Amino acid sequence: MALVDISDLTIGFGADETKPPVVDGVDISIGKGEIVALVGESGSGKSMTALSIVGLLPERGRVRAGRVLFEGEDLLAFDEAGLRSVRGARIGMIFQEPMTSLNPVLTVGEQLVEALIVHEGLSKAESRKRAVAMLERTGIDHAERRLRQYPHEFSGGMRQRVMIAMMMALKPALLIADEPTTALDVTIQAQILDLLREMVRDLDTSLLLITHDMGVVAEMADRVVVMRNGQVVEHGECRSIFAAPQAEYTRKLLAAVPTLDDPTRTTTAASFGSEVLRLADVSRSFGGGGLFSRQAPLKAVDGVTLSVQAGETLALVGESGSGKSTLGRLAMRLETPDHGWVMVSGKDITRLSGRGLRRMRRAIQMIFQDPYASLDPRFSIGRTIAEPMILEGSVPRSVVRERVGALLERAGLSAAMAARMPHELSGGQRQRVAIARALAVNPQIIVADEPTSALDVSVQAKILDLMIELQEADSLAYLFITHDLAVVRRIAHRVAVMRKGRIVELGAAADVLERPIHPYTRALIAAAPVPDPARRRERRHGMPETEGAAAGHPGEWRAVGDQHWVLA
Amino acid sequence: MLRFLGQRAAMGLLTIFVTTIAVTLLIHLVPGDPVEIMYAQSQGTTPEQLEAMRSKLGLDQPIPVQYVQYIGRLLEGDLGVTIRGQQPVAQLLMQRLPNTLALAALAMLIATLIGVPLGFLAAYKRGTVLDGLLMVTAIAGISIPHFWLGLLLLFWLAVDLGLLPVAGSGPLNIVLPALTLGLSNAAIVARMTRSAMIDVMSQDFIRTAHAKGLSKGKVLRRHVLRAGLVPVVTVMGLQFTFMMGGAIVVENIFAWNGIGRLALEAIFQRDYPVIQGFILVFATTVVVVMLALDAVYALLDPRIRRS
Amino acid sequence: MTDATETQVAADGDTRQGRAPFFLRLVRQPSGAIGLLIVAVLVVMAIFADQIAPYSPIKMAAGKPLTGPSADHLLGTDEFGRDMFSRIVYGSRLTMQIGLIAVGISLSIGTLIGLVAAYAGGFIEKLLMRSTDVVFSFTETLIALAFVAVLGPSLENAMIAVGIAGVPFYARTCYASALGEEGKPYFEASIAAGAGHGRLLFLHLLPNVVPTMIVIATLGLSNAILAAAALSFLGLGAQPPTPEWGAMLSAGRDFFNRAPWLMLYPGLAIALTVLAFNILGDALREALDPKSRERS
Amino acid sequence: MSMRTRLTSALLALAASTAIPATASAGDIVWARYGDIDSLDPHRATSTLSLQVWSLIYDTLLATDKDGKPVPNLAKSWESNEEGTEYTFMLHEGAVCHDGTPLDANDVKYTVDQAFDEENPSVTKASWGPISAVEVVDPTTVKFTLEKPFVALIPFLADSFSSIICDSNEGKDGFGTSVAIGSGPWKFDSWTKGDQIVLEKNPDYENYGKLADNPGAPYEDRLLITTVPEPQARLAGLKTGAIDVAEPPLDDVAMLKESGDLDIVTAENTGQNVFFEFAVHRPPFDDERARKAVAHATDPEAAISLIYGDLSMPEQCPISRGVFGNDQEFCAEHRPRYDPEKATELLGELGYGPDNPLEVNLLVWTGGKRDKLAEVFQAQLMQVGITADIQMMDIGTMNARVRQENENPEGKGSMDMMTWSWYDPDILYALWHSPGAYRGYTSPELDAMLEETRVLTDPDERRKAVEEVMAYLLEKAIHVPLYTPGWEWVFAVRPEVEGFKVAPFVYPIFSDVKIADEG
Repeated sequence: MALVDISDLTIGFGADETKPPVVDGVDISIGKGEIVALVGESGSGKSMTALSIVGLLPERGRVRAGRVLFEGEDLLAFDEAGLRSVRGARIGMIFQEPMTSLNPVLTVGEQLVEALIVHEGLSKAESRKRAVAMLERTGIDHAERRLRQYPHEFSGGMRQRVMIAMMMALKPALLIADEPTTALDVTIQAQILDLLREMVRDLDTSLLLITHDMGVVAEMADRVVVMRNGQVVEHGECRSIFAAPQAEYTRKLLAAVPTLDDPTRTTTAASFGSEVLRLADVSRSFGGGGLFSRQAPLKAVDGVTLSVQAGETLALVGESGSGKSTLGRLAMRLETPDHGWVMVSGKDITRLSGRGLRRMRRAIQMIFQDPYASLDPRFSIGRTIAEPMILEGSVPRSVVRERVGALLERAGLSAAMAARMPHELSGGQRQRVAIARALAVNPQIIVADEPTSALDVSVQAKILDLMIELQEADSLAYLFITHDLAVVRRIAHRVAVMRKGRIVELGAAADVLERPIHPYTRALIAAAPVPDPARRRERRHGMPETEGAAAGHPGEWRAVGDQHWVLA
Repeated sequence: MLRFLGQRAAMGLLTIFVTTIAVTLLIHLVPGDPVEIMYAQSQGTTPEQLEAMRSKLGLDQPIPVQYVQYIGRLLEGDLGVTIRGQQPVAQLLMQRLPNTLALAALAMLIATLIGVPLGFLAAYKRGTVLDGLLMVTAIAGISIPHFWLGLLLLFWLAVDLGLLPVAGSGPLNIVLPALTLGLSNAAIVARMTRSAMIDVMSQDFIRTAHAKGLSKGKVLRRHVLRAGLVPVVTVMGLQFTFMMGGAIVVENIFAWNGIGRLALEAIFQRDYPVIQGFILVFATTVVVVMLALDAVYALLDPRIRRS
Repeated sequence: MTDATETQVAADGDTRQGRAPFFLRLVRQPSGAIGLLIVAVLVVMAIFADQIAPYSPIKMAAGKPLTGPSADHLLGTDEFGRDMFSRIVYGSRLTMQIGLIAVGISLSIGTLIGLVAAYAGGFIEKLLMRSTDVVFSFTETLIALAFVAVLGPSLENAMIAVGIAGVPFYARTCYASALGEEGKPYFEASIAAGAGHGRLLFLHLLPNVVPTMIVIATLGLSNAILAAAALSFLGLGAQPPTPEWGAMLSAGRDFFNRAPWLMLYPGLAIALTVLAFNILGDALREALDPKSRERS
Repeated sequence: MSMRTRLTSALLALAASTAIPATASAGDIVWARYGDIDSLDPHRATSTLSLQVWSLIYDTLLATDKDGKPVPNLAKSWESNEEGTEYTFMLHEGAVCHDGTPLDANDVKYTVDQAFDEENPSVTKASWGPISAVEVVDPTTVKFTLEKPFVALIPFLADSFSSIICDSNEGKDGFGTSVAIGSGPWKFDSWTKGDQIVLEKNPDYENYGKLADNPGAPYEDRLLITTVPEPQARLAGLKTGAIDVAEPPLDDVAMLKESGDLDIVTAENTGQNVFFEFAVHRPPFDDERARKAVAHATDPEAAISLIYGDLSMPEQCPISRGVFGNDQEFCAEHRPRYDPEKATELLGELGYGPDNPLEVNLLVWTGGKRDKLAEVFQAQLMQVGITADIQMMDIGTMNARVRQENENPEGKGSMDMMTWSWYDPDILYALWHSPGAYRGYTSPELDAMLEETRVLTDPDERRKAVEEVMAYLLEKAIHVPLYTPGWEWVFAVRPEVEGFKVAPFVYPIFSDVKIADEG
């Protein structure tokens, strides 16, 4: 008999029954020791479903109908006390945000032992022992000392380990993990996923994994439940769903997911036009100085040299803190390099300022990650797109209007949208507007900083298609900054892998992705979840120790193939 | 943490430094000649005497020189003498500072004892009728001018009912002013506490705590309260400055013999040495107290303590 | 409300719901409606004081001295037989002036400092914000007192004093929210588009800090009115026979035994006005940023 | 004396202030006043509040009888030469200072020398007159030598302005603040500024001539003089018994009189004079007609009865009742009396009218309901088209301000409701003899007349001279008398307090006070 058996679960906001529910007659069952992935895009109601199991729905969330059988008992019928005895003890939960999921003013130890004391009435000493054991089990060394530390002294990955330790300490029957790795870098994600898998296996705990990432699903799940607009559109064996998705939506979803086997955009450097952007040995440091700050300045970008040619996409890949965004801003001259040069179509703009800089900048535009913040909330869409043209002054005001309409249509929107305000648009639409704005001054290159990572996969795909289409239309160049190798494969001609402010590997997308040389590149690729259960493979833990080479002395460039270099 | 406190201390010193400059300039912005005012009541003073006093106060010197002299005297604890009666200013201020501090402190205690629990309760019961009621009361409380409240209390409790002494410096006399000040600030504290607590309650780690199966009470005590304390302390800091400001008014209603009353008399009497001294002492006090609160703050928040 | 997906060519997944027009959102909240109502009444009183008030506020012996509320003297008369109702009505005019002028000063100077500091950055930023911090730690009351001490007691000086005293707070708030906006991509986008200082400051930054500043200013009004009243109460503000509420209140206390209304009504008037601006401010904040409901 | 305070002493003060303050107990008289003294040093202040306290701690060579005439006190007798340039005083033997040292001629000399101290002269230096030397003939005989005659010296020595300071104060750190050795009926114990002054009875006190029935030490042990600014608070204190004597809220006096649960004592012969004066060196008040217009436009009778009821009375003369030379009928003939039409007409001549109102500042000293009175005058002036902008200020500031206004050749017209209290017509000399206390109106003929009033030793001649001066001042509307008394003249006393009385020039006497224990 299933451990959890959810049937006809219906959840809505507020008492008003007439409002459409956010979860609508969902049935899910989870077997003992089974890993079930609950997949869906934002707003699909997957998280609400999960939260309702342990009765932790937000403020106004109400269960309108259904049963949640757990070990044969209907949790929905439980009172607060009853639920409390289940929470933590029988059902654990892990949340998306490791940075905020732990109480900043309590030591990790205090937070670890709480549950033990409450549920098992262990003594302080005993519970501490258990806590230490759990920490070590989750791969945190010096556990004893670590207990006395505060969350802010842990990295994101570490905190997620602590969460796991905390929740697994009581050997629950079910662990609910809500997007447990979404906020983490791929390499860390890989480690956490491995850890999760191991733990549930060893402790024979069932895992309900809520995620939007098909890659993660493929990596982890035994069975998959696909949700959309509060309803289950499909569920079944992981392999079979990936192999032969039944539901229309599932198919679209899978189609949209870029995989690491798609062909890369192979084109040789020769086929590109003139050089539009050149960064020569640019460096930029932050912090340091200041009356009381003693710590050394952080080298965000450290002597990077690269160039982008008309019509090509150079993908800048790296994990958070690798300095890739700073590099993008340097190219835009939103930051000024400490040393090195920035050349846009052959002109040095490093030392330009004021009017001169403004004129040059038009050749290089930018698209940002957060679609909600990238448009001035007080500007109508039309005004936003018109701004660059008006500033450029080349376009007579009379025709600006038509141009805006045209641009909107090029970006896949209707000219009518010019009248709209940003808050009336969806994320994807905003990103399209951002693109339209970037195109307004027909730049030669666009710096795109994680333009799709805030979007759902289906939307992501559309935006990428649009960008490619635009590029091919009038040999536009992209400096495409991302952490997602799958996206890279989809759009990049060449790839530069960045780590700790340096480029560690640079070459044609095919070369770098298929024949990675640098250990870090290897690790990245190895870590990237492959949206194909068939090719699930055990991975080695942790990061290869390339520290010596990467961190210490610069190291040398070595050509390892045609247009393919690594730092060694 | 030391670094954090170091920065705050530096800020404080800067503030005091600026104050001393402002204070020296103050007397020059005054319409009319302070020395004239000084001798206004004395008949038949000769210009020579005025000159003598001028050079005695160093007013005949260029301003930078005056400033240096002022600092010099300051370091000796000399804030000059009052124009009326030529009493030593430093002594007057020091006599009364404790009274003002006592008033502010007691008022703050009252405000805290009333405001924090109510604010916490409102946050906990947020969205309920009780919450609404509390918050309406709070906003009304903020809107009542404290000098009015003070008078009402004075006339009602002291004059009509004769429950409390009406004026003087007996131990009972602090009750009314402290009550006035405390009550009108309790409302602010309650509001600030509420929003601080609500911030905390909406944090992920509270959800985590619930997910662990902790009881509501335990979550509130161990997690919400501990984490909420940090912002509340910051609120307290602001409160204290309000209190010091309010004290100036309230002292004058209840004839509480603090620096506020001294200052007001001085302003009416155009007794500039007193005004100067007052501003300096007041600013310094605020700086010191804020510094102390920063220390508490740092201790409460590991993110600062451990840096 | 517009659901973008309907009219939309490329329906890109989730669509944020459009929001009701601002004014609706404001008056939908009871507090907003009430606050707005009271403020409206006050404004009318202030503007049409001449028509509303049955007597001149400074006409002595308009009635028998110290008579209680009655038909021809709604709020009674003071020790000179001046009509309290008329004085209160004219007082509202003063109070409005005081509030607006004081806040005007704080707001304009504060916003300017905040904006420039946030935008310019570097040394200017440090200089401006450090100095505001310094001034801030003087506390408003002290600054106000110091000003009056130098300029001498008068209503005008009280207004200026309160206004100046408020500057640091406005500057800080504006600075904070301006920094927030500056960090957002749209700002850098228009830098990339080649926008100049003026445009960035006044077309992008300013409009986006305005909502915050409006809220602050509304709440600030109540603050300023209280502060100015306190100064007048202490005799450092309005001078006789000005029908300023704080001054009236303080004059009324001598008659607490025989004519309590002299102390009561001015106090009530102040409290009510301040209350109105307070709740209106809260409502505004909520209407502008629904997330803040919790934080009220 | 040193004006310095080392931080240490400040800290000491801090420690002191945190100690529990003296609270009233049996045998204590509690006297509450709206304000505090400025200094314990009689050479450092002029406020009535200060003088009243000095009169309790210090003694004077002479004293005043109930009509304000000088009588022997510490000095059992005195004589002067014909020219009136030498005065010799014979002192009682056996008078002692609070520190036990005998009070003799040296203390008198010390006091006068302090008044004329080069570096730091008394703020009342001028009132001591042209004293050129003080000489100790023998311990009980002291001789004053004057450059020229000065008849006002005798009444001056009867006033507490001339309090005799024991020379044992010499060099004492904190004299005037924490030290005050006198020989009066009460010993100084402590002073917390802004809060209270504690006096203990002086057991060795002998009353030689002060206006009190009690020949020796006060009956009660201590006198606590506390500061309670809020009138209603004082009243409450009186009602609850926390306060024995205090100035009640003037508005409640009538009520109190009826209810009778408190005795009301009003001072007589206060010598206080409240009057209008003007900035006469610039328009409009450089013109006699403008000043007269103001005098005609204002109606003191009405105003005073509205504000003070029967507590105060209109005063026709520049020197008030109880002062030598005061004569209501005489003054009434010369003072411009209430007559709005006349005022309007005069203003018309000057080109002011409804369309062109005369705008002036009216400076007023805070307290004593003078602000309210000023509002009435303001309203009356409004009737004839004078808009007066009332400016309240402390008396010290006002003195300075009035002087500035007089020295300032242009600017808005300025008038002020000035207040002076003196025991002798010589005040007119101080006020109006060039250069004039406030650099106000002066003229050679007025100077001449005033000098006369100083030197004429024969009372009747002097009276004539004084009347001349008054007539001159009134007719030119230089000094427009309004009313007397003007401040701190009403006392409410708890029934069980017996024997409280007020000497001329508002000096309360506590030597006779006995507090009957209730029940």
